[in-house]
Amino acid sequence: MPELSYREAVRDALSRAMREDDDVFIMGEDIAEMGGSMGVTQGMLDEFGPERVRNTPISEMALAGTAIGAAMQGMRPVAEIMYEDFLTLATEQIVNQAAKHRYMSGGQLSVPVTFRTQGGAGWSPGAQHAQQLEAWFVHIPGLKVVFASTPSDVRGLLWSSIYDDNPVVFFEHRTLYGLKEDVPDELEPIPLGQARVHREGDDVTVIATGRLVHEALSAAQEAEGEGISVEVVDPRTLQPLDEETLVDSVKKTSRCVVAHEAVTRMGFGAEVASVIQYSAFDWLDAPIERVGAKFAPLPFAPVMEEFVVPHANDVLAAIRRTVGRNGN
Amino acid sequence: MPELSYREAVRDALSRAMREDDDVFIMGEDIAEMGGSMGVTQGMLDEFGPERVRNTPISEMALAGTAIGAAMQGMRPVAEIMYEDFLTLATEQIVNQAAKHRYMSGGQLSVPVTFRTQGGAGWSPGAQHAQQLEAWFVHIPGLKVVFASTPSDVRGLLWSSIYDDNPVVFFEHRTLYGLKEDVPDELEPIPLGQARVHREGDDVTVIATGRLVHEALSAAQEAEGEGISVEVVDPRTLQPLDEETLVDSVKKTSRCVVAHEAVTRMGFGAEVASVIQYSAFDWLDAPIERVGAKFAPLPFAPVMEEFVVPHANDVLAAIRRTVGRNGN
Amino acid sequence: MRVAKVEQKGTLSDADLRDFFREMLLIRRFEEKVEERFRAGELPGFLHVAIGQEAVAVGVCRALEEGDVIASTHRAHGHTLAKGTTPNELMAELYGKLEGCSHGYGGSMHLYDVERGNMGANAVVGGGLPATTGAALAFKFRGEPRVAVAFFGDGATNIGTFHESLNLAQLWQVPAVFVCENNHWAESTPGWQHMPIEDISQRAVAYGMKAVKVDGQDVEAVYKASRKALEHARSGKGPVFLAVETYRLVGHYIGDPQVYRSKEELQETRETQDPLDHLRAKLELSDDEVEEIDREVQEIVDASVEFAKNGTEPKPEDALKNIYA
Amino acid sequence: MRVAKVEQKGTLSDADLRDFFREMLLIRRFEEKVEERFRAGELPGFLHVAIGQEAVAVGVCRALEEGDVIASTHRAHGHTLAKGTTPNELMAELYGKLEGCSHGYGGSMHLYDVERGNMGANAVVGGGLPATTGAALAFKFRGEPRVAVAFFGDGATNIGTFHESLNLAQLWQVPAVFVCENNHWAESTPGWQHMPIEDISQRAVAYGMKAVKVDGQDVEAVYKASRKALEHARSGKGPVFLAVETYRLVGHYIGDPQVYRSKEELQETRETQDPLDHLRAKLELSDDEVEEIDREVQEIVDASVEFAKNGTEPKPEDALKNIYA
Ligand SMILES: Cc1ncc(C[n+]2csc(CCOP(=O)(O)OP(=O)(O)O)c2C)c(N)n1
Ligand SMILES: Cc1ncc(C[n+]2csc(CCOP(=O)(O)OP(=O)(O)O)c2C)c(N)n1
Ligand SMILES: [Mg+2]
Ligand SMILES: [Mg+2]
Repeated sequence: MPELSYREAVRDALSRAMREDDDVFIMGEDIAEMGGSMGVTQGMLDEFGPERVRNTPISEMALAGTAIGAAMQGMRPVAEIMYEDFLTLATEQIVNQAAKHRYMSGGQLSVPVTFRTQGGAGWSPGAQHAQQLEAWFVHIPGLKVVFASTPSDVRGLLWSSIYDDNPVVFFEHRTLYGLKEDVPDELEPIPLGQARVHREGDDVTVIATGRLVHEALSAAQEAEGEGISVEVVDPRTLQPLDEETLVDSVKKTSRCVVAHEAVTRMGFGAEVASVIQYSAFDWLDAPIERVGAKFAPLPFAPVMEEFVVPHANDVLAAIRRTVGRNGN
Repeated sequence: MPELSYREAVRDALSRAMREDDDVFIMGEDIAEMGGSMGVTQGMLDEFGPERVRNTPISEMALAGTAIGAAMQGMRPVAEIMYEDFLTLATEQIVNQAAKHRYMSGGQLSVPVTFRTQGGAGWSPGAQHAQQLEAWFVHIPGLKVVFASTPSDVRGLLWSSIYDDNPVVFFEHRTLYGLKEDVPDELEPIPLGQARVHREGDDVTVIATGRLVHEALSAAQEAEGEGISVEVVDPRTLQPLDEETLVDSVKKTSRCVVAHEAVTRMGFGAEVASVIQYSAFDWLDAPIERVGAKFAPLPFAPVMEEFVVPHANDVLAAIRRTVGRNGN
Repeated sequence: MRVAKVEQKGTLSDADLRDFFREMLLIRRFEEKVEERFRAGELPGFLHVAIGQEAVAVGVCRALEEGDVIASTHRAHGHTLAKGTTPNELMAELYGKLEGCSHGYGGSMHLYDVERGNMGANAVVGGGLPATTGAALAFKFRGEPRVAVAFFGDGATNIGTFHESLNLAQLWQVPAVFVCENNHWAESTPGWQHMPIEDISQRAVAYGMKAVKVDGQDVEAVYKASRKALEHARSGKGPVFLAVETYRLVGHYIGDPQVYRSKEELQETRETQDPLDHLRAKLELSDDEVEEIDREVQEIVDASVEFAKNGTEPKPEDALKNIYA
Repeated sequence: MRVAKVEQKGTLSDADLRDFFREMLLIRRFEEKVEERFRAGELPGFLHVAIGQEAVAVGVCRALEEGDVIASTHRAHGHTLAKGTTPNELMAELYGKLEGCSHGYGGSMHLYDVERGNMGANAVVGGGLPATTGAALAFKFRGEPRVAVAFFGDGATNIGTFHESLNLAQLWQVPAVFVCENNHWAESTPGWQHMPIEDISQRAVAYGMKAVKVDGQDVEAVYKASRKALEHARSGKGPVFLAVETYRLVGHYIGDPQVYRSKEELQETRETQDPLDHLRAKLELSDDEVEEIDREVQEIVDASVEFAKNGTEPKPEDALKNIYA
């Protein structure tokens, strides 16, 4: 069982796929010599050469769209968009092209492309380098959306994304790259659309994604000390969404907190809350709590940045609020 | 009280603002001689000339961004993005630039730009010409988002958007352009952030936007025949959201349906449902029903297109479902 | 249904040119029929015909080899027919039938025929250009002697997607040909109002890309220029920008009152710039000959309407198919 | 704090050039200090210094008139200082203090000073270009004799935003100057790997835009070329593309190990391409003279760190201000 960081786990999935399959290649800005702005693809140029580890110009539309075109010819490109914020430059290609070619052609085409990207607060990069935009893509039929929170998850999910015949937007969180975990020698693909129960509990379900999975886990530990038993579930795939696992958990606990780093308003938690209130209405003993970034762009100064995005204590406060409510 | 169509009402707001204020101008693709792809700006070239009614090349990024730059210098540009689907080309400018300049500058700048756009199913334009993407922009702090459903609303809200010192993304619905209404001679500005109660009722609140406001009103009429009293509320401004009016209505009726044409998943209704379940939890007698497009791109063939997007009968079915539930 | 492929690629006999004429006329009659049926209220959607631009579609597509692929635009009927989709399948698509080339999911602005190398028309201006670079990259990766060809208009050269796609294609030396159909209008906007240069081939200078100019109303010239461009791309020498001068002899969309251009100007252009007239004169076709060909293609077109009307309406629930692979 | 503006615009005396030298040295020392403080763990965020490119910032900004505005990039310290923001306000921003030029909301990649005509640095490559065209459009609308200037790098010429913005600026003949600082690298990617042309001024051909090439390590040349470009734009003759050859003598970001270029190459460039060395030689400044200036600017820089450290930390809740007007 080697220990891999989240960063190494991403690299491992990419490298294995490229070793086994000539159709897989990676492209992105500064992914070659430099190994990407987060060092994820370091060393891959040496192993696979510049044709399959392609540095691109600063051209997010063409970067995304070229990958789409190659995918339409049966290749399995993995295109890296350096920061999530720059997805905004590629949305036309991802949303109007990749997501819709299969449908508009009446099923003639498939577009097996993966768009990897990363973001996240915590390093004071400011308002244009830290947004969390996964919610946008959940709104688009034809796309799959993944957001992995641990090394083993990121490895298994990335593999499955590469081999999925649909376009996948694959989110990584910047502050998780250093996170380490023992993983099996063999890469175990994780099917898209399966949530993961990180921790079982009876009193409240916390549904969290990305960095907030870890914040939720520490909040859960803290809560345990207060006699509150918390179940923590990570959907991992936001589209298709494993509604069953989420709903079943809430039916068991009767209380629910949804947590992510993205802005709360119109964030992914809104969708989860809507699904839960609908499917577990008669089980809910308290309103569903949403934890997310406050309604502001990411400010630069660290004290302000920290204030805007949620942390374990915000999750804990939400847990306490929901448990504090009398049931019906 | 002249009768104005929704199309004429938009034109009236633009023309009045341009008559009174040299800082207001409009720009967009084919808005001059042709009067825009929907005929909204017809005749304006003659009145205001090509400098203030500016045809642009097909350059959505520069079209949006140039308007932003002019707004930063104190002008009040109204930029037309011909179809909502092409907002995907301008998201970088709208989301990273317009929405954030004020914040990133610590309050030094304001960006009084309005982005008008339109979309909507019903004419079989296919998957790339009919999306409803308003939810995306509600997720972005720094933007205001408006979606008007009647001639008087669209006129009063557009005026307020032009004179708002913040960037506003202003959605119009294609199938509403022909809708007529008597409006006062004087243009009455409608403050952003105020919902409109279209119809009072006791048994269920339908919160609807755009075309679905009208579908909701016919569903309400139908329901009345079945003895169900329906309140219909249009938020009109999606950001800032008039939560109070929406929540108060549901506290009164205890049941809620949210309806829009956009895809249900991660649509604006998810945010509304989340707000309502949170703030009116103890009042709700049934799960909040969401009505929206089925999870598919817009297909071409009319029978399929009609199947995908919601109509009055879908709203009615949701009303019946929620009323059919036993209260708590 | 379609005339045979030109036998000896690169040289054109009179018989070849007659075939071209026939195909151009087929496209013309097909589009006239589309206009007619649209005005009769039978066709849903937004429709753009390319009347006046037939020589570009035929000249370019006849120059292609088996395995080459194209990407098209909102003005796609001609390209689609020239790339081998049958009039029946195309017409059925416009009627929204399952037998259509996109099985009723696409419509006029989203015509696909993947088996025949048509990777899709695109309703987003410039939207298909990056995928063309990407398809060409795939061919290069696999060492396949195939070329990816994108059609687009003068208006499309203003969009960032164009810039990024051509830049990348040249940088990576992929086998792509970018066919710019300069019909001097983008909807209602004349070239001088949307483009600050007169010679559109100058766009290619920014990428150091080989540019070739050609008269788009002369199908033989288009064919020959395309052959050269395709050979250049196929042989690994890099992509080519093919700047084609052409004319849109009708409105931007069916029903366009064309308030933005004078009737006289349009009339004159129609009289002097019809590629069918040019080819007919060159081939010295007699009225009888033309009439015979015309009857033949008219029959095909009429039959396509019959076929389409008798086609299968999708079921509403079919809308939930084909979203994911 | 800043040296006086060059008196007689267009001609440069030795005294003017000494002022330039002083300002360039101030920028150099300021950025070195930023590097030092970052490595000491005092500065949050992503930091990019422009060591080697000081002559561009100073040469361009000194050529501006009152009322002209600039837009900058992720590599913004030099432009910001040259446009008149005080070292104190800039350093305070990097420390995230309320006294900073963006009041702690922006950071190194988002430096604004609207009163002094700095419309903002942009962390999105190409992100500020359309707004430059837009600002120039506003000036034209109002008949104000002002020019909008955008700084951007060679890498930025690959992005669609660049294409659309320059195209539109030329089409509408707005008073804008586009200053391309070609330092031959985009992060780790060398020019030949991201751009298919050697002469970057060829980009302007696609728009028929006037292009001017200049040696960016020679501040006098930059100043003079900028004056001409600004005059051209200001007089209504249309925008100008100013292609400036320059060098980044350090890593892309502070902490960059620069695995992508050889130490020797870098060393040689540093020895031959330092704009301060060039200007010093030209002015025949003695060691004593340089030392004196250096002491002076070092003091200013040190004082700015003091100022910044003593600045006011924002309150956490301040994060909820300035979102809407
Ligand atoms: C990105 C985008 N913007 C706007 C439109 C609306 N539109 C459709 S066709 C067209 C004009 C295209 O002009 P050109 O590229 O010259 O092609 P032509 O119509 O002349 O064949 C426009 C503006 C669009 N489809 N996509
Ligand atoms: C749209 C976008 N893509 C990628 C990046 C990441 N990035 C920051 S700087 C940079 C290189 C910029 O190169 P250039 O324009 O030459 O400016 P230089 O850094 O050389 O000053 C890149 C790729 C970005 N900030 N924005
Ligand atoms: Mg055209
Ligand atoms: Mg550079």
